[in-house]
Amino acid sequence: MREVTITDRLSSISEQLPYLLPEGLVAITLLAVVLANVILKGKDHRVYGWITLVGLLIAIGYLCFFSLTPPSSTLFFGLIQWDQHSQYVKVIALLGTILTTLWSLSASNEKFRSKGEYYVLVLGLLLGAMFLGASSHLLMVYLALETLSLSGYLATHLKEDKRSAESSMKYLLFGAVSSGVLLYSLSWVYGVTGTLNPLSPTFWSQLNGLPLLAQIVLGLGVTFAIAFKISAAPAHLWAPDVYETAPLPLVAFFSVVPKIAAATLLLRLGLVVSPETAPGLNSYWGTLWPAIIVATLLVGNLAALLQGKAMRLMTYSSIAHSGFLLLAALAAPWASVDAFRIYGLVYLIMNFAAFGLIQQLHQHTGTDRISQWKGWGQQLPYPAILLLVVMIALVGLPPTAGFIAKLITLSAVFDVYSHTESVWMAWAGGIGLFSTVVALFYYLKIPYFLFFKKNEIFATNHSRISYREVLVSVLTLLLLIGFFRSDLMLEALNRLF
Amino acid sequence: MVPTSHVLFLGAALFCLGLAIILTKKNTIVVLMGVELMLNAANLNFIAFARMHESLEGQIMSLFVIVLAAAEAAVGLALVLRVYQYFKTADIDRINSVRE
Amino acid sequence: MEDKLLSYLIFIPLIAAALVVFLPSKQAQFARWVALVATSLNLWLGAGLYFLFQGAEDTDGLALFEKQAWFTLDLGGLGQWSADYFVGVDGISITMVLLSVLIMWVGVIASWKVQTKTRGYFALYLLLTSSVLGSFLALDLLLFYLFFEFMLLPMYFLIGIWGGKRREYASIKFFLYTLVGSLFILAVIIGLYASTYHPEATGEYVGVERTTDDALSYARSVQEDVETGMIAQDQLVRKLDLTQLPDPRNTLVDSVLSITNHAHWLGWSLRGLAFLLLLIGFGIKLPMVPLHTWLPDAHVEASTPISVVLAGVLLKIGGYGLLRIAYPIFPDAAVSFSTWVAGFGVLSIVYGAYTALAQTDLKKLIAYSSVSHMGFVLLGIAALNTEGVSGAIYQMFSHGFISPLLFLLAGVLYDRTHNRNIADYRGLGQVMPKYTAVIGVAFFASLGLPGFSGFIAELFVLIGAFSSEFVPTWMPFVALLGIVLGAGYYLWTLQRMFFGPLQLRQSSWRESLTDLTPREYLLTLPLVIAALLFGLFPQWVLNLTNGGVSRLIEGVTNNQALLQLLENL
Amino acid sequence: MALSVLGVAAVLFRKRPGRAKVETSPGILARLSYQALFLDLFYQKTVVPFSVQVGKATNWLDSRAWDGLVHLLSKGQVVGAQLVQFADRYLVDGLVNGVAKLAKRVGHWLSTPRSGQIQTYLIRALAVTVLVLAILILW
Repeated sequence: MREVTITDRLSSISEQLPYLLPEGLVAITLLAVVLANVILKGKDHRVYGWITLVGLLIAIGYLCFFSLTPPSSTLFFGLIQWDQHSQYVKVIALLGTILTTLWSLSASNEKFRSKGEYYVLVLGLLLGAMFLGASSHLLMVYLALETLSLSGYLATHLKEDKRSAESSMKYLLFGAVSSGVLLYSLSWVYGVTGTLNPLSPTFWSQLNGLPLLAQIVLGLGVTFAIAFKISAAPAHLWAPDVYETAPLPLVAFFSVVPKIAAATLLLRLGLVVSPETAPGLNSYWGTLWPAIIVATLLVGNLAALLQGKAMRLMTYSSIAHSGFLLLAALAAPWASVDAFRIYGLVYLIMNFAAFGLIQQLHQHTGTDRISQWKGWGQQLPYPAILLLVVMIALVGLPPTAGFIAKLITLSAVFDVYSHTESVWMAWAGGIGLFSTVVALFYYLKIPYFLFFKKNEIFATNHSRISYREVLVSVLTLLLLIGFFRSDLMLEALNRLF
Repeated sequence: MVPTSHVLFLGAALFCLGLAIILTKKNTIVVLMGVELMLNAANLNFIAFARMHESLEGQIMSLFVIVLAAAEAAVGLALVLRVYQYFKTADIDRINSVRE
Repeated sequence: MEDKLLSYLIFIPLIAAALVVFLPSKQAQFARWVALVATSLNLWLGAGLYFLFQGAEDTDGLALFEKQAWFTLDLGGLGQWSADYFVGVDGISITMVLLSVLIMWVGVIASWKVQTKTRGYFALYLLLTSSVLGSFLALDLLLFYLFFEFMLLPMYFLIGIWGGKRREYASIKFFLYTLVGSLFILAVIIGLYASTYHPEATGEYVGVERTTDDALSYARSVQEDVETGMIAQDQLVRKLDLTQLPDPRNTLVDSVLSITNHAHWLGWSLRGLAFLLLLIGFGIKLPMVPLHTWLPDAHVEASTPISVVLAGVLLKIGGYGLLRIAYPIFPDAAVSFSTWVAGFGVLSIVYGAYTALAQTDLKKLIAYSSVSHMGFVLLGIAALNTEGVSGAIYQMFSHGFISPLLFLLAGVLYDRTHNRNIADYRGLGQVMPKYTAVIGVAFFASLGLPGFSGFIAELFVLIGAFSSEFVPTWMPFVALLGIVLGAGYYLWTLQRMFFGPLQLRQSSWRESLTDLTPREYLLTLPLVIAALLFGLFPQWVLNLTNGGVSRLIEGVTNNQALLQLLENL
Repeated sequence: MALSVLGVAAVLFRKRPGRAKVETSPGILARLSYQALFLDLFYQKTVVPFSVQVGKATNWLDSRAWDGLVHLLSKGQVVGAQLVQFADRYLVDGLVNGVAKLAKRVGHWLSTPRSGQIQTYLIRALAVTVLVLAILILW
């Protein structure tokens, strides 16, 4: 075997760099924002947002239309994988960031939106998510997770007030413990297998040699880390605090992009774990993950039942949706990757639409306590009806894309169950199905107060259709189109990758 | 030469110590130190295993961990400072304004 | 015109709903005119459908149908998922469609006086009309489910905004209950997607050559290819065509819902379980005791026209779904569960009647009498013979006239005094003789007096139940008790409220208690006449349904035999 | 069952205030009896008293024993109906409402861990993980 010299490595790196152009573009945008910040001496300025938007649009345009296909699917000595899943995460993450940016740019008097740091952190989060979805090496997983987390901790404090400082510090501590546990268990994985690359053949054969118990314990770090990022039970406890104090556009971002990236990581692991490779780890897929999903669905849905504030309700409901996302990711390797993809895309659309509309109502009514929204449906019929459609989508009822997403996900779960006959999987699917009833109950609370209750005193100044209203209208329309022409949605997804 | 197992024991001890500190100590800065202990326990393990396997991967990993641990500590300390400005205390139990 | 007639039925109300929404707020009072025009058009189309139907019955039993590709999803491991916009009428659905167009028209007139949020009301009402017709016409299970679910939302708002005092509780209860039911149905839909395929679509997708024009033999050849493994699993096109699903050959061997799958869950075979889920799902809608408690609340709180629509049309979707979906697709389970279905039917009859006897609220009494009457539908379906099933359809049809009539009449009284308490009135016959006459006739029609349509229906159901091998003989006897009790609560109510000297709880009501107005005559008399006509000339309805019913029973028996054969192989 | 029919009918009839008057029109029978006066007298002396006695007896039987039984039965039906209605409201519907209440209770219990104390969060999360792990191993 010929000795691999450093020049060989460098040249192969430089050959493979073009395949990372989307990430590169995002990084360049990040630097551009930093530079602009320096030039403008840190003044508050809209231009940071526009730079970000332009950079992101170029990146997504490149990704969708010109993206190069590399000769092999793994790049940089197995650190990064280039395949349909990584492409998917990149597109979703970019879409989410674009929506966040558009939302932040829209007229608002909140200060942080015109700050350079804000966009730098958003772009940092985006980079972390893009790499997390593409990483096939555990080192890369760690790096991407940390990029995501560090940006996240700082972004939580962007409002610069007492409460956000506190919750971002707690977020950091929770995250630090999760990454500590992850690293420690990774170190043992490395010790046992001699490599951190799950794609290398020795990795699984070595793991397979271990007793079952040891296999299970070794998987724990990764499991906890994914659960933390996706805010699945029992590692969901940080989420309500952070969501409550972080800036709103970022909450929408938090509740979608890192989750989909982390779920993709689970999907990726599911693709390489099979009963033959590691029976002990396989019990993760047959038992532990379904159990986590059951717990997440129950916690998210039942806790959302009691929330009186719209944002808080969305927090818990997004925990419930994490359960669904995990379900789709878990079933994907066996049944259909499309289920996961459709669910992710639809979830992105409906979540952003919901957060946007809730903020709209918040601004008009001056409160996000749902019971204070009495009778506003009469006053603001347009956003209220849009919100109704979005809520129906979040419950997963026709005629919205939320129904198709739920239907396909549950079918995938059903398919897995019928092949593996894992009882936990059946429970996860069944609870997923019937959590819809609970979900309906709390989601309908909002239209219930908007339309059913009456309120006499109104102070409205709603005259022209705002920019954000157009945005959420488009998103809502997409939800409807996604139902009536779900084939177009799938085709669009498939054409990209 | 120190056998690998000794290093691993040290690593395990450090990890447990770090976790214990995080879970019990009240001073936020001490808790952050506990985090560092956990990360360094993993580092020790990586280095020991790298020597055992005679591969570089573990060492690279530990280098990255050191870098990121530093970044995390920087962010953490900055946030603690901020929190201190607002709350005038570093006692983790008294920093408690976001709750149900 | 003819080939698009069914689509017109669905889309005219939909377009009208859109029109209503975009009416300028100053012209809001035109909303009711738009609704009236739309439902009148539908009524006219329904009449056209009636005449067209008599002439034409296709070989599939579909007098009219329309089919258009909706979507196909290539889902990798899950195969091709497809759904059509497939609507059609046959003997099972024709009566329901005719009933719907009539009742929805009546409903518009009954809601003429709605003053608050008129545009919203009529838009939702028209959406409801569209989805009701859609669910009776859909022949693709996914399309059916779309309409079935979509019914909930307008209904939720119609009860919740324009209802009575406890409207919020009632509307949420209605929504949650029915949603639970539809989730059960959804579970079966998922199971069916996983276990069945559509032979014709599969053949076209894979490219099996058509040797004949005969669709059936083409389907057979594709089925053979699938059985021999010529067509791989991931090339199958899965489409829930309700005309194809009953064929046991379209179920994949050893799939979850195949007859040869002997997996059990809590002692039930998976097919049995699927049937049970459908029974619960449609049973909630029907409603079947003990899944009925949403109904009295919804009826009491809903405004009169909404009660009319709910009792007149919406409940029928439960019975219709059993006949259209549960029985044909799972004939084996249907046969083995039939005794239970009949038992629940009888339970509903007696339980509903008993509870009605104890009611103090006139509307609640009528609501519980609906529970009792819909029990006959279950009993008739469970009998699984021509008499029983015809009787069940007849009962749905007849109840579709009579219960709206009763709700309208209860509404008349409520309009006058805003009180429906039976005990608060006495001797109403003195001040409202015409009203008393009409409500007396309505009560007699509802209790199944010979000469009214209810009698024919109940007679058929009972004959069917007595002669059925699936229904123990004691059950129709107990059902007779239900009829007797029905006579009891109606006559008792008549005697308590309308006869004797006039006594009112508040003397101020005396002035407001005026007799029927022309508009109220217009609403009630056609229904009275319909109840009478269909009681005297049952052949008008039976001629429409006979073909469909006998085909249904034939299909169920044949497929059940075939399934038995497959199981024993 | 037939008894209950009678019962219901009887209750209704008894409570109905304006009883229908039975009118006997003077027809052929009347005229015949007018002509056969002696027969009438005969009957009056012999059959009638006996018949009246029997009639009284059956009347007593009818109004007290049979009707009483029938009334009892029909009242029983009404009482039964009240009982069924009670069951309907509190058992069948109560079950449904109970499930809703239970869900809320559980939801409350699940969202109270938000004490705001990060160490409690961590301990909970880790404890649940260890617990699940233990269950998984012992499974």
